[in-house]
Amino acid sequence: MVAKLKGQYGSGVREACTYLGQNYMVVEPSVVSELLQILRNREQFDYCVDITAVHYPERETQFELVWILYSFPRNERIRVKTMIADGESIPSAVSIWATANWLEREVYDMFGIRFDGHPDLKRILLPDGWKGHPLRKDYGIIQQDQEWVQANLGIESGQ
Amino acid sequence: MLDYITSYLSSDTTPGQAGNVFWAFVYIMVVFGGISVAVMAMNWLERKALAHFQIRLGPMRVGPHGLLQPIADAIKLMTKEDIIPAEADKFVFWIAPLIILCASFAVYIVVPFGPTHAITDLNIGILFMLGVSSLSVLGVVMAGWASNSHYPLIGALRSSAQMVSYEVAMGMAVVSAVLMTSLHGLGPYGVGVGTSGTGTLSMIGIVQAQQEQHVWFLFKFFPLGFIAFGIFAIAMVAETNRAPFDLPEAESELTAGFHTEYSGLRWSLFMLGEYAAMIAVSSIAVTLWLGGWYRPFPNTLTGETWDLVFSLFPGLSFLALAAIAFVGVRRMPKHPYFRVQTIGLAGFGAVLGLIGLILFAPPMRDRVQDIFWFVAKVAGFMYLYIWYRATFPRYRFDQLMKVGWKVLLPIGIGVLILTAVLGVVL
Amino acid sequence: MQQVVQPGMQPVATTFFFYFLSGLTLVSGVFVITRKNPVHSALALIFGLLAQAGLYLMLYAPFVAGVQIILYAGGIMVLFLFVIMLVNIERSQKEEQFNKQWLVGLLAAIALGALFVVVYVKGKNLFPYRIAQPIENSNTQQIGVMLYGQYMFAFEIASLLLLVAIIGAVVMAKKRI
Amino acid sequence: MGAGQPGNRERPITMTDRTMTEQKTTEQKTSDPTRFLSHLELDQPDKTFLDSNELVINMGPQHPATHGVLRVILKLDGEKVLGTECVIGYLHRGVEKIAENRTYTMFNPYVDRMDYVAAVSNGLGYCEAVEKLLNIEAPPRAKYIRVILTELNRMASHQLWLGTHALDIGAMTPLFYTFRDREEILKIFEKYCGARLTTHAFRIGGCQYETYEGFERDVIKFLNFVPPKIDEYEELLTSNRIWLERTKNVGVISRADAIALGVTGPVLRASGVKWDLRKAQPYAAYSDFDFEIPIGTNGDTYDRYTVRMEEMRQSLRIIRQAVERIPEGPIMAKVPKVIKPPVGEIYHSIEAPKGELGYFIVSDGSTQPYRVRVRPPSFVNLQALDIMVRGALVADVIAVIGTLDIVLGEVDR
Repeated sequence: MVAKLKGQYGSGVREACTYLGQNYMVVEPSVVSELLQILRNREQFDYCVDITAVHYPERETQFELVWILYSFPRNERIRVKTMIADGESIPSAVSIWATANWLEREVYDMFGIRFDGHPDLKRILLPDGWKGHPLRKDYGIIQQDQEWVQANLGIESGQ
Repeated sequence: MLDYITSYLSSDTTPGQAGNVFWAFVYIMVVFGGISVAVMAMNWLERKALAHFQIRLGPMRVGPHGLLQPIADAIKLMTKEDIIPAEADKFVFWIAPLIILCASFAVYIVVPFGPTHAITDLNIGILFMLGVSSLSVLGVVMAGWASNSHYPLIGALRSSAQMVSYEVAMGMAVVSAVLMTSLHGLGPYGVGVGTSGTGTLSMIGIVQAQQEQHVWFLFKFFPLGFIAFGIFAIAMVAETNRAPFDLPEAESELTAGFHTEYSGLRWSLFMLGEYAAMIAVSSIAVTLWLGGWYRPFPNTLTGETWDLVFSLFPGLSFLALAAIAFVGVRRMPKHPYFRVQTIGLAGFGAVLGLIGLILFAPPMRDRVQDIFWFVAKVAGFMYLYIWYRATFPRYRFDQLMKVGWKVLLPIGIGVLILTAVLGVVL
Repeated sequence: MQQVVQPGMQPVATTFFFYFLSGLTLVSGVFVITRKNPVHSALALIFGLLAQAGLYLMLYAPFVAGVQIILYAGGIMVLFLFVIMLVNIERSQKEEQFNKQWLVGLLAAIALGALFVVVYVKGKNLFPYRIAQPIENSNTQQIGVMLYGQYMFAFEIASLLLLVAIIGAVVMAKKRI
Repeated sequence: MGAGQPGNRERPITMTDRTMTEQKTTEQKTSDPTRFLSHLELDQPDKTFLDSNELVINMGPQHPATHGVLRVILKLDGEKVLGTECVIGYLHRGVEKIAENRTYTMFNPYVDRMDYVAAVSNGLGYCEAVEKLLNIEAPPRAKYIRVILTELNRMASHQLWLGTHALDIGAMTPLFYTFRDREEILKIFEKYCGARLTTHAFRIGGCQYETYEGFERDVIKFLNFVPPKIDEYEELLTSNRIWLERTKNVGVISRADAIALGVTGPVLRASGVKWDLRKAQPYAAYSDFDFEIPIGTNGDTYDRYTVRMEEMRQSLRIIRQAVERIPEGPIMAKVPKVIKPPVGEIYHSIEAPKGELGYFIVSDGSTQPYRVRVRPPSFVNLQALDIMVRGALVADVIAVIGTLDIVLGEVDR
């Protein structure tokens, strides 16, 4: 399957391999949307398990986005990964899997990655006015939006 | 003056009819005080019975077996801060619980606890009861509106829609019972003789009609009386906003419904009103279908001996309660910590026993018997209320309306028509 | 059925209650038209209706009093409140209580009052001077007998009209049945 | 709101997006500190529903039926729900961030605090994920102990769900019955590991504790004790007319919608998808046992109820088999003193009581995980609330929140 996809997209699919029995492929951000569409429609990956991201501040393309997909008919999982730089955006998968709605919102909330075409991209776990994206590596573990805490909770500090 | 007071004692009517202001006042005090105590007792009983349904103990700390819990609650509620929301309509907010309280207490004016044990006997008795108890809807609507908050408003709207709907079905059932007062029915079911004439709306008159016809209206024109009673029994639960029809105060949906914003004394007035209304509608059911104050089996178990046996029941039941209390004393833990509680329970048992012994005395026996049977029947309904609450999930609003309009009302009208037809034909 | 033996009721403090109830009716009436908040007006109207029911009771017309309570105070006023609560109260509070038509209203009120006075003066003799004796206790039954005996036809016509009105209301409220 | 969700295709979307965007703009405009608490126009008493035909109600975060601090903004027409919006995050503790600053071992207790009513399942998922990353396997005895405890925990979770769900619908009594029986499970946990709720029962590589003396006896006793109790719950509810009316055809979610929304667990199975990770991709020792996957047909609240009831019985079946066949042997695999997985990443998921609970762990070769992503079942299932309650009544919203069986600790993490 991966080979077929690779043939189709050539350089779009950078690598496809298996680690500890789990398949994943790394693809170019430009083909992600199309590839996900094909995985959903042609390869029957009808269940989007999770969308998440990993932050590598030292790399040039800081964020690694991960889609974890599952196929009910094939009983098989696959991970699709792509790298994007800070400030870049990626097409939303909401139109492919409805699940992506909240999952993408969470990624936006935690990493600040914008998804194009998301119907309602706003923070989900953190309050709306919060500054900063806590799962980035440069966000300290005890760091807080002091301004927000003081303004909204009426206390000096959340710690 | 003294003559005025004593003159009533020899009469055989209610103080209201006799026009004796002093005794009317005394009766009002006794009835209202009694109802307040009954509400407190009901509060304790509900918590205890519900707890035992649910494998809990219920109140155990204040007094032996939590007997003083209602008093503690009352003190707590009275001393609690009385909050009126800033945006509320103060006057309406203030008057709403009073309306409910007045409406649910005023109905006791005509409740016949015995042939002469009623404050007065209006000849529109049952109409008065239905009318006045329907006034409590106003209080509910006002409370919900005055709170100026969404949950109470929805609760109030639900409540008023519910009460207005079920009142119709309730009215049908009541009318069929009222019809029975005039229709003797000579067939196999109706026992009476006499001629068909005008019936009565008077509460005492309705009970006396059952006596004259030698049948509880529950069993008259079987199964018509039974069905009418069933409709009433369902509608009255809905009318008092109790489970499974407790949508207006469905805590899982509307927090507390129309009294969400109320606290302290005002809230307790709502509760007082609710329980008083429960007792009131149960009294209507007892009066209309269960022979009011008459003892059970008046037809089969007749004669002096049986009269005597049944007149011993009040005393016996109090003695039984006392016995339960003493068993409780025996089972109390023998730790010094529980000494006060044990003594308290023993004292309570002793008081109950004393009351029981007093009730054995012949003059007491005859006077109290009526009240005892009436209260016992009402207590049965109160137990049903608790039982419902422990058993049933809650209806949804549209289902509630469906039950009211599409099930109870057509059946009610059918029963009414059949009762009339049967009464005329038989 | 044996008639319940009832000794004649003895009215208590009649004068006091008469003035109390009529005063309450009047005051509530004034409140109904002067309160800016329609809920307060409705509340006042309820009190007025209840006081009227009391007056009916004093006239030994308990059935009318009961019907007054159950229908007007209990039924109709609930619907009133329903509607009032759902409309925009804020707006109605901003509206002027007495608008330009007050002159016309005043004139109409004076004319109506004058009419009452004239009728009273001219037809004084029509009003009995003696206080009405308490009629029998069974006057509720009398109403029943009258309604279903003598006035059976009129009663049935009225109920038919009401039925038509109900159907009309349903048809108007529900576009698709 | 999810106007463009494919799952909504079958229903007409009655709510306009305009209103929600309006709210958003007013939010941005005002810098009033209270807007976080109520950014809806609730403080305008004149806006009643004859004028606007819509009523916006805030259900929660302090509400008896939202199972914690969930806040649902309901847009109502009378009592009919036009649309909902969930506001979550009130219990957000940054579990994923904490993980990046703790060692693998240190993070283990934290996972218990996510779905605190099924802490054992959380621990199992995490331990197995790390074990996979380390490429080790727990010994068979440990696996059996894990299965027994996890299934007991599934029972406890379902019992808690049943009690609270019934309470939401207005039946008060089942709550106490289920809590009485759940207590027996918690007693076993307490005897096993000293904790009742946040058990921290498993360690990476196996179990910390050998079963205590009489563990099997206790479990067998429980297995014999509980089936009549389940019958008792069913007696109270299953054929109760009001219960049927409140749950049948309420909160229906079709098979296609359920898959599109990524719903898992009993909610998915009630919609007719016979999928259970214990069967589909067996983990621990589940491949050794014989059990059924109950499924529903209509995907309504009643089906979810029956599915969960049947799952309790199946859990008992698994536990009985596990106790009877539990092998002797060590309970810990050979695990290095300092856990330092090689560079790489792993996704491992288990069938938690609420659905698929997945852990995506990225290792950079150090003692601390580089990134731990938790795929919480409640979070994803909660997304289905909106389409399940469109056009229903307020009372149904309560029923549906109950039937989704969400735990806010897991939704917000």
